[in-house]
Amino acid sequence: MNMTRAEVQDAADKAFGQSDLAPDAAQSWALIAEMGWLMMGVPEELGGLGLGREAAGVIHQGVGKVLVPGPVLAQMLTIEALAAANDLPERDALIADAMAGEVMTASLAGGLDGADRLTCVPDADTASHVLHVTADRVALVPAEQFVVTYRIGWDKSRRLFDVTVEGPGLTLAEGDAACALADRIEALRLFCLAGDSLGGAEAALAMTVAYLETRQQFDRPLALFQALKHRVADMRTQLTAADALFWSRAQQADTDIIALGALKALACAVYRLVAEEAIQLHGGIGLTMEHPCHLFLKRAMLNCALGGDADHWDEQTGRAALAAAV
Amino acid sequence: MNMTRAEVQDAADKAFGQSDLAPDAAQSWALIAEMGWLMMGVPEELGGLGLGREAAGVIHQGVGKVLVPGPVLAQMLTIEALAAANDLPERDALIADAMAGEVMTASLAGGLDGADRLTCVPDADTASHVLHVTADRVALVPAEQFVVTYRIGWDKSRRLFDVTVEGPGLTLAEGDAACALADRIEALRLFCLAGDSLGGAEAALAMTVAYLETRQQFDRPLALFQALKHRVADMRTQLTAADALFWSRAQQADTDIIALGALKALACAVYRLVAEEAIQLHGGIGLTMEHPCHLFLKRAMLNCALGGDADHWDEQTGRAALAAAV
Amino acid sequence: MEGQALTDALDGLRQEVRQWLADNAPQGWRDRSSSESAFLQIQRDWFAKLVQGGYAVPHWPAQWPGGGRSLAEQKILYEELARADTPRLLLSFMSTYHAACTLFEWASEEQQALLIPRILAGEIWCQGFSEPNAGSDLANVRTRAERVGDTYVVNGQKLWSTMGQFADKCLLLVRTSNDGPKQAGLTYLLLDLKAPGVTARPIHQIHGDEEFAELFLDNVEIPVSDRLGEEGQGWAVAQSTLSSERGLTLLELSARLRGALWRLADLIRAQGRQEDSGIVRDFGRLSAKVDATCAVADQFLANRIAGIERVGDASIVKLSYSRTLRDFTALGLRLGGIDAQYHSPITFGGGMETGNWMADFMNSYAWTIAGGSDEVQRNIIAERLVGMPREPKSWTLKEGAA
Amino acid sequence: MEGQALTDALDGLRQEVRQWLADNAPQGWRDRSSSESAFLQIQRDWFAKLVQGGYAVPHWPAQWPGGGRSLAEQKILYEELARADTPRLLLSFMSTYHAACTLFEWASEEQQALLIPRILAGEIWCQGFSEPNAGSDLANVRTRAERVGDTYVVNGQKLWSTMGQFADKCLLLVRTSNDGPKQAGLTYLLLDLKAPGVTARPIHQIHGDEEFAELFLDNVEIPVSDRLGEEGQGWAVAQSTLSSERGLTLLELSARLRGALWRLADLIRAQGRQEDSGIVRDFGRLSAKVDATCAVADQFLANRIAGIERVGDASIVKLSYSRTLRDFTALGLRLGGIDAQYHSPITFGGGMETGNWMADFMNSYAWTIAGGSDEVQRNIIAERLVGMPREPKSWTLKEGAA
Repeated sequence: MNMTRAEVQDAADKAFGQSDLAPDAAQSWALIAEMGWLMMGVPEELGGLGLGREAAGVIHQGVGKVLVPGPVLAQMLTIEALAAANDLPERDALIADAMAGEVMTASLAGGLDGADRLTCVPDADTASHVLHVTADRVALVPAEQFVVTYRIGWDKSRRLFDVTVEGPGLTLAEGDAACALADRIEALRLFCLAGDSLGGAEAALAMTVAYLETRQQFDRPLALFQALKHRVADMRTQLTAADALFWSRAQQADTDIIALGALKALACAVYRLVAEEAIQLHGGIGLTMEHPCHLFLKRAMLNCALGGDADHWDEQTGRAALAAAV
Repeated sequence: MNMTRAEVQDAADKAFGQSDLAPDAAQSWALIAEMGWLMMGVPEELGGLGLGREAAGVIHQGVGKVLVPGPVLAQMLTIEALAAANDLPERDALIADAMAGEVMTASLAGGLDGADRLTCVPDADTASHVLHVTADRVALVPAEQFVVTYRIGWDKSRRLFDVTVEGPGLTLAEGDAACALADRIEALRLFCLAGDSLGGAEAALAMTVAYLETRQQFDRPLALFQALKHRVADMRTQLTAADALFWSRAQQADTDIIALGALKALACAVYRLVAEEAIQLHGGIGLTMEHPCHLFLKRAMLNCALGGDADHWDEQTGRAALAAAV
Repeated sequence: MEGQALTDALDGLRQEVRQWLADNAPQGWRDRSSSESAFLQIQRDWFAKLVQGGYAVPHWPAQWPGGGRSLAEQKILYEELARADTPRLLLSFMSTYHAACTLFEWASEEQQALLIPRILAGEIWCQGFSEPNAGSDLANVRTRAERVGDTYVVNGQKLWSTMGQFADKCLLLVRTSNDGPKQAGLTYLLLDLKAPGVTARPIHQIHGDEEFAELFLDNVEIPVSDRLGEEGQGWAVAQSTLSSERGLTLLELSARLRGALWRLADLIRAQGRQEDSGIVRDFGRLSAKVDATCAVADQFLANRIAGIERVGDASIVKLSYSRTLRDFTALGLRLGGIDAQYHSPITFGGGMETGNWMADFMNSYAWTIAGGSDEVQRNIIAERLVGMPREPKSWTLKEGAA
Repeated sequence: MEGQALTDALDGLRQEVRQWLADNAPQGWRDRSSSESAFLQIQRDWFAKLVQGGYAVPHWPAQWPGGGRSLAEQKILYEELARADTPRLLLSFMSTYHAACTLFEWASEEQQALLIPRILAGEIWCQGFSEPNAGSDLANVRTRAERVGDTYVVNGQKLWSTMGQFADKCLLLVRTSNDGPKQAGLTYLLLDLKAPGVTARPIHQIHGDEEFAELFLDNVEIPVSDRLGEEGQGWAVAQSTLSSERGLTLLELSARLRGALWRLADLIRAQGRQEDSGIVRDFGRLSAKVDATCAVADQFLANRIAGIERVGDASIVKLSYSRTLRDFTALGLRLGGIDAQYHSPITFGGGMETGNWMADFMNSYAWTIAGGSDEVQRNIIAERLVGMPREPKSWTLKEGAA
């Protein structure tokens, strides 16, 4: 590994740390490509940096913190799939394009895609390719072989599309290899959604604490009211614990989908709690479009639904825990 | 109605209002009989007071408030069944004995009894009879026809027994009449358990608030700490709402078992919340046998399990609400 | 028996109202109310119809048309309105409650004779109390009124004025003095929103509605004759305004919540989750909680009628409703899954539970924040109702005190 | 590579410990531990065996037998103890941590040479800090020591002394002066519990255990030579005692919680609720929460080893564990239904999750209340870690201030 987690963290902080919330999409995308973030997960022999899950964790926490718009998560899934497509002649050229910032998107819905229909695909309208993951085949479908429908969402930081696939695209993996690759893609999606959520929760909590310290009510700062302090302490505790689990999972080499699903559900639950409390503790101002509170709430709620919701993953986790504990 | 709810309330307050918590079982039972509480639900033509569900509500809230031990709830179920047994020659004499305080007990487990086995029967060892409720027959079984096994419980205010029935006993109702009577018994059991729980919650909350006002920490009363005040306010709110639902259901003449099951689950959830918070807010002292906190906690937990637990009734309530909302 | 006669009379009223609603309640208004202008039209039409039927202002004194109804009668009316799922009277609410009740108490007969009939004719009032940084603490009002001859010249900014951008008039709380206790420097004025210098700007809410406005007042002139009470008496007049609502709103809203449980039931069925015991239990628990909220709202009104209301009782009802509404909308959001994350245009004036779950969920914060947040209600309940000690007023953070 | 060599060494230790435990860990102790005397015997035997194996006091300095292990090594040891489900060292815990660490820091070489080996031989220490009405506020200690020649004469009462009724010695915090700041009047003594005037009375806990004692001190004489630090230095010595535990307890307890998930799984199966999606989800959520608690305990220790621990970090770990333990035992209670309401005798020293659900549930309050309640932890987290302002010390309720 050429870069440590701390170095990636420094780079992420420099890129978006001082940024306003929800920065411009085009500029963010250019910056992400320029910083080499899209190369992070690509093996060195394919021109990437060969960094693992920890680096992806740093990046997605950073992206979540400032609510960066755009397809970075989807792009990383596609790159992960391309890196595995050793038999594809065009592979190296495609990876180079993807790392340079040509949009190659993928579904964030969770599980496998439909036979010819994908949902929750970010920025599909500007994408050159879309990743199509089914049980026995993972393919990269070029723009001329799919049709997109925009689905306007409450979270404006993600432009999501339904995609209908009308051609075979390029085969990246088939059979057992496709199955294993689909798992790796799902694992990465869950881990990155968890990272985005924890980053967002961290930022929303910091914003709320800062507001409580500034805002006066009955001639004293809100931060002096013990009932509010205790709620902040509970959020801080849950967030710290979820974050610790996140970095612990980041170091596990093997891909345990359900463990990552449990992590994603936990991270999203914390994000949602913090975003909801942010609104409540900001009072009226948090209910206006002028204040950024709602940006966190809407992204938190969307993250909850993407990649499989809490009901799904809690149940999977429970079944796995039942099976493990005999 | 000869007595109003307020008059019954006055009588209940006089009987146990000044009492210590968990008064002596024998004295309590004598007092209950003497006060005529066992006559409350019996029609006037059978020598009772002909009072309805409101009176039962007042009594069981009062009993719950001071953690009165003994079989009063079970006795009332038996009396309810006897009052319906118009064809039984011995009925009037039996009712008179029951009203006078001869213990005739019944199961508090919830639902129907087994063919020859009852559980959660209070004071079965001192009972002259036990009520046996099955799908097609409600019977009163004399002591010589059943065998009892004591089941020591965490809540020492209820002495519960398993009972094995070894004889037919006296038939109180059969066929459709038994079915209708079983429903009435179940409705009364749920309502009285809810009353006991709300009374207990009220007393435990009052005890906790009094403690917070007295106990000093860092040179100020705990009652000044806003985080604790807000928790008290949440308890007060949930308890007041559940209590309002209780009295609203008390006035409904028809027996909707599921509505009463929902009430019981709600009342028990509030009781449990208040009893748990009582322990937490009392700190160390609440964890010792010397302090009465644990009496409320143990009775609350037992009430949660008697008559069908929250999982059971929440599910029934949900199914009924689904069926109703079409 | 007197009690029986009363019950019969109330039952009679219920039948009468139910029949009238069957004949007159607007149908299909939810589908039509997809724009602000449609919303305004629906509101105006329905209010006019209620005025015509004699049901618009049951809480007014008997001398006014449609007035003179007892609280028990009003309760029946609101229950029936909820049952018939009519549009809630959002546009005229401030006019018939806050404005009218304040006028009844403080305005001269001439003022009443002029202003009250206009309310029945559809004149819309809003309230100008809240300000940036004043929050729940009205004594901090800073909007300044300088008396110049027979007029006040007013400068300042008001916030969270319900329907302020559609209103004709405004109940305005201003500061006329900085001497003495903060409360004693307040004065209560009736502002014509068409006066020069007034700018109303709608507040963009996060779920897409614009129920509130900011009002900017730049050298606005208000005749001294449009003052209620004396100069410096504004605090007392404002208390009349704030207490004008008689506890029926939460009764109506709770009844509407119960009436809307079918939306969740339909969603459970649509998602095929009738056999998901976790979902069914949560739905059951919510339904019991809704029943308890209805019961506590009902009990509150009964206590009010009986004259045994205590300080803090209203906070119990509000907190109970706000938490139940949050649970209700959160369950919808959970069941809705990814579909609920796609944007649907809101139904203007559609109420708190429209089935547009993400919008409903966000809108539910209006009840946990506005009109005294849940946190303020908890303070009131703990201190005023339970009687726990209040925080000393002197408790402030001084330099170095931490 | 240095890192790799370290990892290999730790892996080696893990294998060594695991093998040793396979050969030496007591079997079937839970079934045997149904009385206090059996509990004491199990504790003494297991401690003696660990001393023999060199694993009883890994945190002690290297000069003592069994000492000199790094935190990373200790962590492995505790993980393996949790994995092997050995009895937790409850009886000797205060001796090897609180007493020993305080002695290492404050006792003379002679005192150490006398007392430390006795600990390895099984001498039991308890702590005499808490008092009625002192609660979390140690500065309020009132137990009084009067110096008379070469002895202190001590009178007072101590509360919540862990295992106090079984102990030989006591770390005693007393007041020797009422002048100046409260903390400056405290002195730290080593009390022989066999001294005349000492009465230890077990505290009856609500779940049937008696882990704690009250100590009554009636003119108890303690030689001045059994003082640690100077007279008036008790507060500083007590801080050593309180900080003697190095964060391993919660690591071990969290690991044991994870290791005990099978109890819930078995119960779910026994009740036939494997297909109850509500139960399965709650179990799944709990399992994720247990994993997160293990991870945060692990991270805490890693930060401590790396020297980057912050004030308040320990509170996060404790609060995280206490809430997770509550959820764990509450789920057991829920699944247990009426069976859990029948009394079962407790397993003495059986840990926090024994499958005696009502007992476990009640025992879980020990973690939300003792050692700084959840409320105190929340204060610390908000103020010390998040940096929100502290309540002014001057904030008290004066007559008429409310």
